[in-house]
This record gives sequence, C-alpha cells and structure tokens, in this order.
Amino acid sequence: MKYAYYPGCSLRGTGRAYEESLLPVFKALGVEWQEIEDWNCCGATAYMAVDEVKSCVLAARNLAIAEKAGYSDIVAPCSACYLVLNKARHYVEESKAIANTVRRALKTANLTYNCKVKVRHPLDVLVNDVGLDRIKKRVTRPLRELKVVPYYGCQIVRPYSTFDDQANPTAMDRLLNALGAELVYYPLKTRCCGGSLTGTLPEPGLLCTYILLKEAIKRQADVMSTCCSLCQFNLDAYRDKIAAKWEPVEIPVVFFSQLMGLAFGLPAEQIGLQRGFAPMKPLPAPGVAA
Amino acid sequence: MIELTRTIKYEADRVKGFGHDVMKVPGCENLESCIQCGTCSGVCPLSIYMDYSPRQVMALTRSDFKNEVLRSHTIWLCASCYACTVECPRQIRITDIMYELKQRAIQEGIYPKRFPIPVLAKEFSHMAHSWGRVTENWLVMRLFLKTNWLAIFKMWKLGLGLIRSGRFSVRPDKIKRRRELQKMMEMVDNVALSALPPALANNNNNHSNSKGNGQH
Amino acid sequence: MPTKPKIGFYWCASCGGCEEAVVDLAEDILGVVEAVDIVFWPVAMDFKKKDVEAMPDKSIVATLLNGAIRSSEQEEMAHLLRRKSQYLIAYGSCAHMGGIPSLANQFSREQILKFVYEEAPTVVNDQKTRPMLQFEEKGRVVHLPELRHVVRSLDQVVDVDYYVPGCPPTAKITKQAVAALLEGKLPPKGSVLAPDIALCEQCPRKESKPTDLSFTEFKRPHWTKLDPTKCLLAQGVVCMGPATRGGCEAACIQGNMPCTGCFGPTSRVKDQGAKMLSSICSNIAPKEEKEINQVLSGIPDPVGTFYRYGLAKSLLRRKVNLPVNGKDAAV
Amino acid sequence: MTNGEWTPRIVAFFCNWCTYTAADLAGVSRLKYAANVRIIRVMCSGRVDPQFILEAFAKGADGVLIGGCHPNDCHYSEGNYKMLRRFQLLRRMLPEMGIENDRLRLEWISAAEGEKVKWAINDMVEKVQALGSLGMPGRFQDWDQEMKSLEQKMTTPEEKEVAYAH
Amino acid sequence: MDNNNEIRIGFYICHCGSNIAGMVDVADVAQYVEKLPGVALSRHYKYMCSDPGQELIQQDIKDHKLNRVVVASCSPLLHEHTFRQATEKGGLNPFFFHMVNIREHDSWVHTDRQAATEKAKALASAAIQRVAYHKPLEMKKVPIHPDVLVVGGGIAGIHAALTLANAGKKVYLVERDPTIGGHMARFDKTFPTLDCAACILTPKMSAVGSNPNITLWSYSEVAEVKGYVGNYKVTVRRKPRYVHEDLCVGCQECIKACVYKEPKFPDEFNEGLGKRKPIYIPFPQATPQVVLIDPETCLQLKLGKCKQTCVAACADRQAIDFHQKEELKQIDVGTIILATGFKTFDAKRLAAYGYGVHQNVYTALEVERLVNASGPTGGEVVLRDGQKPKAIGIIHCVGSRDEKTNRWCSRVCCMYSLKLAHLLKEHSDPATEIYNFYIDMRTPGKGYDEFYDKLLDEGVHFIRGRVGEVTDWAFTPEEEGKLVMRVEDTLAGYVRRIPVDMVVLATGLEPHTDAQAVRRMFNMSCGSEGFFLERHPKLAPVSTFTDGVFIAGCCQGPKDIPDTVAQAGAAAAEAMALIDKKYIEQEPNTAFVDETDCSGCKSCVPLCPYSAISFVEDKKKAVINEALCKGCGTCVAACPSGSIHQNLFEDEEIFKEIEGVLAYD
Repeated sequence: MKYAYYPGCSLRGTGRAYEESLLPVFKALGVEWQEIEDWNCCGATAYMAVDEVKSCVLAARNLAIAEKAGYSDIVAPCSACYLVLNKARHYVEESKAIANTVRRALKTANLTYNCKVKVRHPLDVLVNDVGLDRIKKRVTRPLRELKVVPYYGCQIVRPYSTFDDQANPTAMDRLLNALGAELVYYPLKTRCCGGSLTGTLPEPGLLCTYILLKEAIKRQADVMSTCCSLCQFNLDAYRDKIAAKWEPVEIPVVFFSQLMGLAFGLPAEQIGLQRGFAPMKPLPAPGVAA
Repeated sequence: MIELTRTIKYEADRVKGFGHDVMKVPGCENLESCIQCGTCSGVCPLSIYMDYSPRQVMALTRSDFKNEVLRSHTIWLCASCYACTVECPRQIRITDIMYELKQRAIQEGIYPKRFPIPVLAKEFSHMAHSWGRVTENWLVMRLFLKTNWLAIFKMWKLGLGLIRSGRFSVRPDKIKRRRELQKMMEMVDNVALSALPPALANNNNNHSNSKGNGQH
Repeated sequence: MPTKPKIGFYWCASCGGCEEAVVDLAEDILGVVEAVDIVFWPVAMDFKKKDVEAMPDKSIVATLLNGAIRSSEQEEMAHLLRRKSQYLIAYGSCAHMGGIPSLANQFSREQILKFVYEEAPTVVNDQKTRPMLQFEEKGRVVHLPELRHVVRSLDQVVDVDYYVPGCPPTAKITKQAVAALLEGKLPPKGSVLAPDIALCEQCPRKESKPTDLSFTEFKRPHWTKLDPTKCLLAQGVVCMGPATRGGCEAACIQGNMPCTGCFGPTSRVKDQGAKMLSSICSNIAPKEEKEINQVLSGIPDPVGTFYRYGLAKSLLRRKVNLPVNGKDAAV
Repeated sequence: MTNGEWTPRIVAFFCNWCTYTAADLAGVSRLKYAANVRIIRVMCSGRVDPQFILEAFAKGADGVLIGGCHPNDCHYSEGNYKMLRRFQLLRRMLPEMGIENDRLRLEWISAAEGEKVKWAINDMVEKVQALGSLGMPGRFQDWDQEMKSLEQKMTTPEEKEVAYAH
Repeated sequence: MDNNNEIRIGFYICHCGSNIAGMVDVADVAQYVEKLPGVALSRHYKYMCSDPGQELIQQDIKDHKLNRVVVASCSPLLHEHTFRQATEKGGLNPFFFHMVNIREHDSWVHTDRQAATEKAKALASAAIQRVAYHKPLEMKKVPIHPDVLVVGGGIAGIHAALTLANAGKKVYLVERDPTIGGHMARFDKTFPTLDCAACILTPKMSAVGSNPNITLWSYSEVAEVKGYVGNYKVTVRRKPRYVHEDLCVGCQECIKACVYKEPKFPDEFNEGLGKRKPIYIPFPQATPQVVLIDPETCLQLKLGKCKQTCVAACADRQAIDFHQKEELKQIDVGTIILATGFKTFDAKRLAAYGYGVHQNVYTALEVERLVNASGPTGGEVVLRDGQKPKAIGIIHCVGSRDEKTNRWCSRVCCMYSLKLAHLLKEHSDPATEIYNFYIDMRTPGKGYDEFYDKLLDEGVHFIRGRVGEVTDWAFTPEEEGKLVMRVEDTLAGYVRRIPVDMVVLATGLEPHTDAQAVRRMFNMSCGSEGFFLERHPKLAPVSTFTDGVFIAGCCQGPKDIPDTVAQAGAAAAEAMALIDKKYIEQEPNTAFVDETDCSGCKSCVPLCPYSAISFVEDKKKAVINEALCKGCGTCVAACPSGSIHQNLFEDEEIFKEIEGVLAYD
C-alpha cells in the first residue's frame, strides 16, 4: 500500500529534522509514500479561532486532493495537522451544514471529499501497519543504554483517539521498546507543551515547557522522544528563557523517527540530529555497550 | 483608598440569547448539560493563569454573560490541548466552545489592544489564505511588527540559532494554485452571507469584574 | 315450447385459454348446449355487438366473461353485458383478479407501447409508427379502442355476481358452476365458485411435507430436477399451494410443476401475495440480515412470483408511481 | 392536515413488550416528537402480517413503522426474526411496486429506549416528509378517472347504486 | 345481550386532570366520535379511572343499552384491567371493551394542541371501528406451583427467602459465591446509624442456613430456565467445591493442616488485601459453614501431587473429595425472585485516577475491609507501603454521572464516602486531613443529611469539584513523594493542587457483566444502563414484563440497604400473592385454527416457539394447544390461507384499526 504524505508547513520549517529522519526510516522499512500534489496549510488551530468552517475547507482541500489521487490513507506527521485533518473529517461527517459548505467550496475547484481517506499518524502506520516485528528486525544498533521519556503531547490522542488509548497512549512506548531503549515512567506524556502560546503569551507557555523538561530530568532521562514538530520545537528552542526564569533544563529533545534512524544505524547528520539546540551525546560505538 | 467595582450582576448585564446562539453552533450543543463539576479546570494545564476558570466560562456563557466571557483571558489562554474535552463527564466539547468564543471576540473586536493572540490568528489565516502555506519565521516577524516590534530584538538569539541549525526559511513557501484556494474561500463567504450572525450586540454599561490572576 | 335460459360468453384481455376450457367440456358441452340457448359467443358464433344492444335488459340469464379489462372496448362490453345479464360471472383468473395481463400494471402504458412497437428485439419500425386511435383514409374513419393505463379485473369495472377461478377454470368447476346456475343452487352473491380451502388439502404430496420445514435456499423449477413424489416446498421450490384456493385437484403438481396461484386466495385473505410472502419468509432458517437476503435471492422476481395472477386485485393494484391521464411521457 | 400544510401520516405497529412500552416510557418521560404517527398495538412484531402493511398504504398511510424487540430479546423468543425476514423481502418488493424504502421501516426498540422511539419517529417523519405524500386512495381515484366517461355513458342511475365489489 | 345485533358503543374520553385535557381538546374529540357509526353515546369526563368514572360506564351500559365500551385515556398497560372490570360490572363481557392510549402516546409527547387533538380523533375512530368486531372471551387461568426460586444470596435474596420461608413457602436460594452475604457482608459499618454490618447481617445468614423451608445452594448458578409463570423448570449448576457439603462440619481442621503453612493467595473476600490458603472458608461467619478448595491453587488439583494433609485431618468424616464433579439439578418452581445485585465500577477504567498504577490509590470496598476489625489489618489504616496516611482524599462519583463510563448516579456513594471519611478519621491519627471531593452532595434519606452535618462538625474538608487527575509528579517541595490531586475548588473559585498519602475512589455501582445473559435466560428486559427493568417504575417496581419473575435490590438499580430490604420484602409478597391465589389470570389472546378452513399445509407448525401447534394426522389439520400458546400471533400472520385467528387481535380487528387511524383527515 502506498500512503499519501502530507508534510505540513512546520516540517518544511523549524521541524525539518522530523521529515529528514522519517522519510529515510520509511524507506528503510519499505514503506511507500507520495507527497500530496500542491498541498496547502491545514489551517492549524489558529485558523479555527478565526473561522471554523474555512478551517475545515482548508483541511478538506488536502483530503480531497488525496482522495482524487486514489489514496486511502494520508500520513500527517505533525500533530496539529493530524488533528485538524481529522477534525475536518469528523465535522464533515457529523454536521450537515458544514458538509454542505465544504462540498460547495470544493466544487469550485472540481474537487469532492467523501470521507474515504483516513488520516494517519506515522506512529500508527509504523506500529500497526508495518509492525514491531519488522522494525525490530531492522534494528542494527539497539539503544540499550538510552533512558527515554516518551512524550506524546496532546493533539495526537485528543480529542480523536483513532489508534491509541486517550489517557495512556502506548504506541511510542512499544516502538521505543522495540528499538531496545529503556523507557522512563513519565506521567506527563500527554500534557500540553504550551506550544501554541509561547510565541504570544510567553509566561504560561514557558511554564508548561519547563514543567515537562524538569520532570524528565528529575526522572533521570537521557532524552525526550516526541512525535510532533511543534512540541519538539517548543521543548527545544526556549531553554535560555527557561534558564533565565527558573533553572537550566538541559535535556535533548528529538523526534522518535530520529531515534529509529539511530537504531537503524543511519548517520546522525542524515537524520537531522545536528539541528537540535541541546545536542544528544553520541552513542558509544555499536558493540561496546551491547 | 481601595478601589471598588460593582460585582453584582443585574439582568441588564446579560446579553440574552448569547448562550443560546453559542449552543446552536455545531460542536457546542452539549454545553446545555454542564453540571459545573470543574473537571475541565482540574485538568487544564493553563488554568493556573486564567481569570475565569473554564468551568466559569461555561457557566457565564450559558447564562448569557457575553461581555464577561469575550473579555476574559481564559479564551485566549486555551492552548487547545483538548484535555478538558476528553475528560468532561458530559462530553461537552469545551475546546471547540473556546474556539467559538475566540471567533466571536475577534469578529466583534473585543480584546486587549496589541494583544498578540488574535493578531497571530488573523495573520496566520491571512497567510494560509493568500499563500496556501505558512512559513513560521515570516509569521512571527509579521506578528511582532503588528504588536510589539521591539520584541524582535529580544528574539535575536533564537533566530540566530535557527539560522545556524538550518531551520530558518528565507523565502516563504507558497502553493501553486493559490487562486483555486481563494475561490474556495470566497464560496464559503457566499454561503455564510445567507446566514449572517445577528448584528453585533451593543455592550451597555458593563463593569468588568476583573479578578486577580490566580498565579501559582 | 318452454324457452331455454339464454347464456352469453365473451372474452376480453385473455389468451383464449378460457374459451378453450369451455370447449374442453367435450361431450358435456352438448349437454350445456342442449340445456341453454347461447345468444352471444363471438369466438364460436357470429354475433355482433348490435345484436346484444338490441336485446332487452336482463334478458340474458348469465354471461360468462373471461379476460381482464384492458381497453375502452372491453370496458364498454363489460358495461353492456352487465346491463343485459341477470348474472355476470367472471370466468377465469383474468376476469377474477386481472390475471397474467395485469402484470402489466408494473409498467406504464407508454413503457409498454414503446417496448412493443419500438424496442422489442424482433421489431423493425424505423418510423416509430404506432397504432392511432382514429385513422381516416378515403373518407372512411377507422376507430381503434384506447388502451387503458391500468389493467383491471372485471369487478373493478362493473358489478360481478360470481367468480369461476382458474387459468383456465377446470372442466369440473365449470360444470359445477353451470349446474349450480341451472339448478338455481347458487351461494351468496360475490362468491367464488370453488372450495374455500387451500390447495394443500387436496394435494397428493401433502404427506411428504415435513412439519419442521425451514428454508435455506430457494430453487427455480426449470433449473431443478424435481422429485415427482415430494412436496415441492420441501424441495425448496416456491409453490403457491398453501395460499391458493383449491379446486383444481392439484393439476400442476400432478404435472410435477409448482402451483403458481391461479385460483386466487381464500375468502379470508385480502392479498394473496402478501400472505404467501409472509408464510414463506417466516419459515426461512437464518436470522442474520445478510444470510436472510442470501436465501431470498432465490426469489428473483417477488412480484411475478406472488402476484402472477392477481396484481390487479392486490391491495396496491399497480406500481403506485406510474402516471395516468395522459401524464404518460415521463415514465 | 394541520393548517393546510401536508404532513405525512404514518401507521406504526408496536409490539406490546418492547416498543409499545418504550413509547409509554417516552410519554412518561415527556419526550416530544412529531404527532404524525398512529400506533397500533400488537403482541409481537411477528404478528405483523404483510397484508397490514399493504392495507395501511392502500388506506392512505404515507409510511409504516414496525417496532419490535431487539434480536435475541423477543418476549416470544423469535417473533422479531420472523418479521425481519418478511421485512427483508418487502424491502425488495415494495420499490418494484413504486414504494420507496424509506416508507417502510423496522426498528428494534427495547422497553427502556423511550429516546429511540422519539428518534425513530422524528427521523421517519422527516424522511417521509421529504418523499412527499403517497396518497394511495387519491391515486386509486386518479387511476379510475379514465373509466368515468364510459361509465357515465353506459350505466343507468340504478346501476350506479350498486357498489363495486372492490 | 341485545336481540337485533345492533352495535351500540359507549365512548368515554378522560381529561386525566389536565394531563390529557391540557393538550387534547377532549370535548371536540367526544363530539367527533359521537357522529361515528355505531356510537350510541360519547362523553368526556375528568377522571375515568376514578370510582365515579367507572360507575358512569356501568350506569350507561344499563341506561343506554350499550354493548361495547371504548375509553380513551392512558396506556392500556396501566388501566385496561380497570375498565374491563367496569364493563363487566355493567353486565357485559369484559372483552367488549377497547382502550385508546391518548396520554402516553399523545398528550404527553406532543406540543401542538391541534395535531394532538387530531391524533386523538384518529386513534378513537380506530377503536370505535375495531370494538364492533370484539367477541366475548374469558380470561385464561394458569395454576401456580407453590415453590419459589430466589437467585442471589445478598441481603436482598436473604431477606426475600426468609420472608417466604417464614410464611411456609418452600424456597430454593441459589448463590454464585461459596457463601451468602453478598456485598453487605464485606462492609464494616452501615450508614447513617453506623451499626456494624456483620452484626445485623450474620443472624439472618444463619437463619437461612437453618431454615427447613430453604434449600440453600451456594457456589451454584442457574443454567437454564424453561416454562412460564406458575410452571418454571429450572436447571441449577452446582460447581464442585471438592468438599461434600453434607459431610463437612465446618471445623476447619483441614485448613490448619494444609501443606501451605501460611496463607499465600489473595483473598477474594478481603478484596485481595489479605491472604488465604487453597482450602479455605471465605470468612468466619460464612454460610454455609463449609470449606472449599480452590482448584487453581491446590497442589493436588493443579498438579495431582500433594501429601493431602487436609484429607488426613478430615479423617473419618471423609468430606474432602478431589473427584467431585459439577452437578446439574432440576427443579420446578412457580415464581422466581432475582436478587443478583451489582458489581462495583472498575476504577482502572479511569486512567486519570491512577488506580492500579499508584499503590496508595484504593477503592472504597478495599477501604471497607481496611477499617474492619476482622479485616486484613485488624482495622488499622495502614497503606500498602506500610505507612499511616496523614492526608486522605476521597473522590466521589468515580464511574458515576459520567457519559464516558456510567451515566447514572449510584445513589449510595455520597453516603458511604461520608461513612468512610468518618471511619478513616476514627481509625487514624487525629491530625489526619481528610478531603471529600464531590460534585453534588446527595444525602436524601432518613437521618442521612444529619449524618452529613455530623461529618462537617468532625472537621472533614469538603471540596466541591470533580478531581481532574491524581498524579505523582511534584511541582512544589511539599508535593514530593505524595499523590497530588488537581481539582477546581468550585466554591472558592480556585484550581488547587492537594498532596495526599492515600486516595479513596468512591466507585459507583453497575450491572454485573453477565446481566444481559441473565436477563435473556429469564426473558426479561434491561434498561439502557443494563439494570433489570421493572414493569412500571412507580406502580410495579419489583415486577418484570415476564409474569412470575420479580426483581429486588441492586440488580434493578443502585440503592442502599433499607431500600433493598424493602424491595426484597415486596418481591416476596408479590410471589406469595400469586402462590396463595393458586392461579394467575392471563389475557385470552391465544391463537386458534379454524378446522374447516385449514388445508393442513403445516407452514405454521415450525413457527411456534412453544411447540403449541401440532399437526393432527387423522384430521390432517393443524391444532393449537391453548394452554401452551402465549399469544404472539406469529402463526396468524404467517398462515397463508388465513385460517388461524387470534383472540383480541383478529385480522378484521386490526384491519379496522388501520382504517380507523387513517380515517380522520
């Protein structure tokens, strides 16, 4: 099966390390994808604050393009994109009024959307479609000595829990386990990182970030693993400010796909590891730790 | 001298029909069944900074206290993490109600001057609308130009870091068929014209009941 | 010389089988001819409409009319014969319930004409010529009767005294009817002159029907090798016997074919098809929708199966959304 | 027809144990639903003879709603399955006779599901409203209009007195 | 009756105060009906079900020579019986009556007066057309077997069984667990009187054990139920306890002698907080006083290898039998009382409260055992980590009033939380802080609100707010190592973080997981929430839609002990009323075959779920056994030649009803 790939704006900007690591990992596992032709911004949560219906239309255009190209699944790595595309799908299904407007808007571009395309997160694809067995087989450099905090963030499980438990998601836990990493119990795995506020109301946003980083350090993790480009940026980028306000919180924050790349033996710079502000300590050479 | 404000509410302070209007919006219907248990506030990671707790926003909305709700910080503090929506024992889609309230505040221009969130939302939608995609550093620059341009200089270090780590886009990203997208949006406006919301309600002598910020 | 009772025969929309059935009385027909004076029988004797019109009202003791009412001419003749007869008897399934011709009630007049004159595979009619109601040539005007939109049983057009069921009625019930008429031993008006009990009662295969029948499939008789001794329903073939008035002595079953219902329902049933559908479906084995439908797929044409002879007299009479009154073109 | 505006007339056959009781519950709970449905009580949905359905249509119903116990819940073990099987064939046959599927509906409603009575009735009324009137009695009259002129010409006043057998 | 067969119908429409008249123009309906054919008289009256209303019918029958009666009022399920009686008292056969439901099906569910009035006219016209076809009938009488089956040995089952047995009825009491006593046996004290649950329950338990009229089958389940009211045939599955009940004297020597010197396995009775051996008795006052062996942990039963020290200890009593097998018992009873109780909500379903993750989060039932003097800690409040809590939070409504789990209020949690707060306070250091987190405090009941007042006086904190999460991540120094409860104190208007040592979850009550299977077995209904459905919420609260089957206690819905006992008594009384009457009258709605019409096609025979239809070989006709027929009418609908009829639901009657409801335009 070939997946329609929807990168979203942030994977082309601050979150480019996500794409840089995810696509090679997909390739290594034989997952086939094709980027959606002329995709547009999903609207993100900000657009919903301006006009809910337009935000649906924005998202639906992408779904419609994928549907027209005959795809059944669209992969959206950014949690906000994942949520918004899913939300558009739900609204079109549930509300006649919205469905009607969306249909008419799409029609101006000769597009239709019949809710046939499912919105998937790469974690879902990797754990449920590819399967942990196939992933395990591909691991050449198990991450045995690495203590990892699995951080999911909010929008991947909320409000639509399509592939994992809403209160206690485990897909990334299982995935990291398969890579050989040691998991750190982390009760904040779905707590909001404050990402949508940091740019506008720094204090509340930074506090959210600080709590997450502090708790990860307190629980003696080596690295935080995220599955959302906005979470990663937010947790990674404001350390100076947090240090100035509270205390230094030095812990690398990477994408789960980067950890997969490491475990698959891909070179660090090919999977964007150099892009983080808090550098990850290089792993000992294979065999040393094992 | 202590400064006194009126805190009692008279019926004239209500904007009758406001709650009803909100509850008619798709996704906001369940608000009717709120039992004021406070779960939303209990799980909200941002509730520590809110002037009204999410629970209070629900109660005020339902009771037509439109001015209080639209002026509250709460709606802007909502980071849309959906924790309240998922935990609510009445399955009220609180986050979606917050969106609805934000939209109304923006439509009616009720928010603090130079308050960055609505500006960001507008800038974001404008960029998404006209370019089809959003380039984050461009967005942030536009935001600061419109709100607090001095802040740009405070951000120099982050910007530099982004440039160094190759995460800074110099040229904005755009889609090919921008006209197609705009036509779609125009169609939404056409559809919406036939169902315009009631004219902006006139806020009468409202004495905002501003409470101290519940900082931890 | 005492006058013999006057009898008439007439046919409307029918295949001629009923006329054949009268002839099939064989030597007994002579007895009938002996006993009565046939004053009208266009199939066999040369009478004209004007001869009938000339008769005094009620001067015919009984008219046996067969065939459904399909055209204005048939309708007119029904009225005429009604007026001239003391007893008007609907003879055969078509007059009784609409018969096979009333299956046309599933289609509009336009659909039928179009098919017959333009679309049927054997038709060559590039000009799309159709019969006209009126045609004038060299000063002579020819009229054709108009085809009605709706096919009707006789009693949907005029008042009917008795019914002799069957497609065609058997010699036995015809004789019994004529005898009852001549002897004046008639049941209450409106009766069907056949036993008011379903066919199974006289079916030779009754014994072979199990008491725990449940259907897991339906077979079509022309695709199935049928056991000539076993109940046909027990063999998975839709046999209308349980929902059909007896009196035919199970002629079809004797020929190893299922009953198709030509004698119509018992007096206790308003809609023969609905009743048979109810009975058959109740006894289907599966409980899941999908499996039920799988079993029911063995009945590809429910209307044709359950209403083969009685669509005109069914509760709905006709496909309900077909046009009438010249609003033909659409369908 | 309230205020001259057409609204559908729906005949419902509700089983005594589940759906009829659920309709009572809807009443006790003061749920509000469309007034277009007339409920006829039968002991079991298995009692619903397809003749009743056709008769209801023929006598002027725009829709027929049948309510029975949920599968496995029939007070008489399996009466509801018997109705389900008839319903499946009727759903194939009625469209062939020009009656849309939305006009005949089978719902499983347990005694506790007053809300479902409300929903089923409102939903059905909405769907039948969209289909418009079936109006069989009127249609029968329309159909027989084509016989009127001949009938006028051919019958004496006394004959008209005689009611036709149908 | 009358000589000339003229139909003379009396029509009565009831105002039901304003219940009907408020939405239906009753005078207009009466006027409309008066003009319908066959109607001799048409009236509207304030309350038809009142004595004067009924007398009106009786008088009219005499004065106006009525021979049919139609009443348009409430649901026939409510008052059909009343009006049939009135018709009978007026001198007519009671079945010359028909009832029109214009309250539940009309006035209460509509908002447009004109539409509601038109509907009432249509329904009335249907009844008028139908009633003319009614025939005189007689009620069917079914004899009642005097024995009773009580299912479930909690306080409800115990009370019902004792009530019946004391009245001289023979009772079979079937309990799934090894002992009767149910949930109540595990409670420490009962609210609001704080009397000890065991002290008031165990005398009743031993009374059950010793009552000669009660056959107690513990560790048993009902496997099959056949038949109908008055004559149920029930199969009971008796699970093997590997100990002969009649031989065991309850000396418990075997337990002492078990090869396991110390109790090792989680003890079900103490919610797993204590330990037991493979051979055990659930608790000291268990009834019957008989030990049992758990095949999952017993070495002999699991591995086939053990010294069997227990057998030796039992000596010549020879009560232990490792080869005991499951047994099936058949019994005949006339009536059944179901008192199968409830299960508590599984707190793991609410991940936010961390039950099963954080070891110091407890369920209320665990705390009942923890504060009980004969419980695993001897009544001392000691946490799983051995510490004594200094701050305790009790969360109300766990698995109640929540759309995502259970929608309903479990009714007892507020009161038992108050009770536990009191007991925890009593059993802990006086400085211990106890917080109750509630949404709404619900304390209706005799002495209940006074109990709440008492707790307020005792210094227990009450915080109005549903707890958002219980977590172990600390933000402030005083939170380190504690469980933190994050909640909005909705009355103070602040979101608070409260560190505690122990969290108690007041879990709600829900139906047993097998409630659906049980109700199917007994042919009953469940409400949407899964509790057994009563025949009428007000007027028949312990009856079900199946005659002769009654329900009591929490299987019908959450309730406290007094209400449970009251229901159990009521159910016993209902059963006794049937037994002592010796028969039950049933609707004569049976089907019958008209022999002259039947063709013997046999289509109907397999349709009857009660095998009431048989094919009589010598006549070659189908015949219906009236005693077996339950009146569903399926065969009537399916008879292809229209030769089966059903009393009260004749084809013509229904055709007329169809015509009638469509007649009004």
